[in-house]
Amino acid sequence: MRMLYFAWVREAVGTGEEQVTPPAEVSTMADLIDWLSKDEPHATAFADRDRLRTAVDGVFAALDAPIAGASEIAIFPPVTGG
Amino acid sequence: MRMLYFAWVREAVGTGEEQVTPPAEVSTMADLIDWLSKDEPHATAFADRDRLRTAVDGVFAALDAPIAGASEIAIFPPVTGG
Amino acid sequence: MIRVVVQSAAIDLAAELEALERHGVGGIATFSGLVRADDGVDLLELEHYPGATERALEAVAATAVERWSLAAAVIIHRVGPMRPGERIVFTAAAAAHRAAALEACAYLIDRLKTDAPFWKREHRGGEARWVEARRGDDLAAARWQT
Amino acid sequence: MIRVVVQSAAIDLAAELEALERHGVGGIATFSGLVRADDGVDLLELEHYPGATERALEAVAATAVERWSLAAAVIIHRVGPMRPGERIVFTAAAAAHRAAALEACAYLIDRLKTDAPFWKREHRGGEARWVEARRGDDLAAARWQT
Repeated sequence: MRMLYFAWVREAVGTGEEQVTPPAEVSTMADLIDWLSKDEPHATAFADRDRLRTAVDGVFAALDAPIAGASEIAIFPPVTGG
Repeated sequence: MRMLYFAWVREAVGTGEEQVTPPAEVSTMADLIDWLSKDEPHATAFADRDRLRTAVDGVFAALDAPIAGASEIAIFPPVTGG
Repeated sequence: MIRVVVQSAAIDLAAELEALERHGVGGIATFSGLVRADDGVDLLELEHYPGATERALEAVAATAVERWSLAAAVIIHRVGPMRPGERIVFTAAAAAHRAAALEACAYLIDRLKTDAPFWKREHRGGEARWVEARRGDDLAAARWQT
Repeated sequence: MIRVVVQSAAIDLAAELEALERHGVGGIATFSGLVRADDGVDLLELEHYPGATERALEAVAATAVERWSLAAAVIIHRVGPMRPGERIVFTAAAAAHRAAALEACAYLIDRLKTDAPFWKREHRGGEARWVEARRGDDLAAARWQT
């Protein structure tokens, strides 16, 4: 599964992209963030869940969204375009 | 007093501008239109008051507006700009 | 900045926009009205009341600048003959934030439709007809009354 | 016509407007967002999520075309570094009547603020800071929910 990070999340994680292989019991976006947060720098980057937004295969998704079958997961701050 | 006419009112009166000298008892815009309507082609041009709009010295004015001291009176159809 | 022009020349959008952008604001909203080509009109004539037109447009622009704290308000209106597809009118509002610019731009075009002495005559294959006022224009202008 | 572009090049307003006017409609409303110069920012960077951004913008434009029966909807958004006074974003809506064009243009800019994955980083004298999301943007987008 390909992880993408943007803006200050990218800077906090230290990379904009990485491959991860979560275990089968990781079934929602919230589970995935918990699992990634077992180590630094992810634990610090993801500490404040209210400041995170996510997308599954390019579509905005809530923290309780299922991730089964997803090939690309993105984690980023609230958007500030325009 | 200078009269100005625009759009189909101008065409119906047959001129865009004329000088008139109404008597003293002509004190409102409605009086003026009545007085001008004593002859053709004005009578026909001004027959339907609902289709007329007026201005006193360049400012939109209602039919009961006073015209004392005015130097320029305009009569025209509802506006259709933009 | 208030810029109000009634002109027979074509409206130069790029020049108008560049002038607006020089004011260093956050957002610029514009509206361009074009002569519609889809109802058989082959020529449109615009008549106006010189002097009174400019004063009416300046009053509309000044009210918008005051109400939305605009950095700039622009109204350019063409008069004389024009062809389908040509610009009749251009309004623009520049402000620090987008909501003010967007609302003010809508105000400028809605109010000028009812407040400024312009008259349209449509030509279709040699026949000319004065355009009747639209009730919708009065309603659009009335929604800005506070 | 739907035209959605995410680009690092400057936005060519005149070219965009000419393309819109070729659709022969009655009215074109536009909004241009500029990098504000008045709060000490000397450079603005825009980051985005390639692919997802374009899909989000296309969805916003398609909804506007459907809802207001537009002849055209355009969203151009810049990414990368830009200077105060430069255009970040341009939205435009073309329709037969002005109310549809004006409302749809406001919709395009309000929705893209919340629906498209862009992030701004402001630079002031060598210090860089990610811009925080504004609650006002959520409220502006929410008013379009039916």
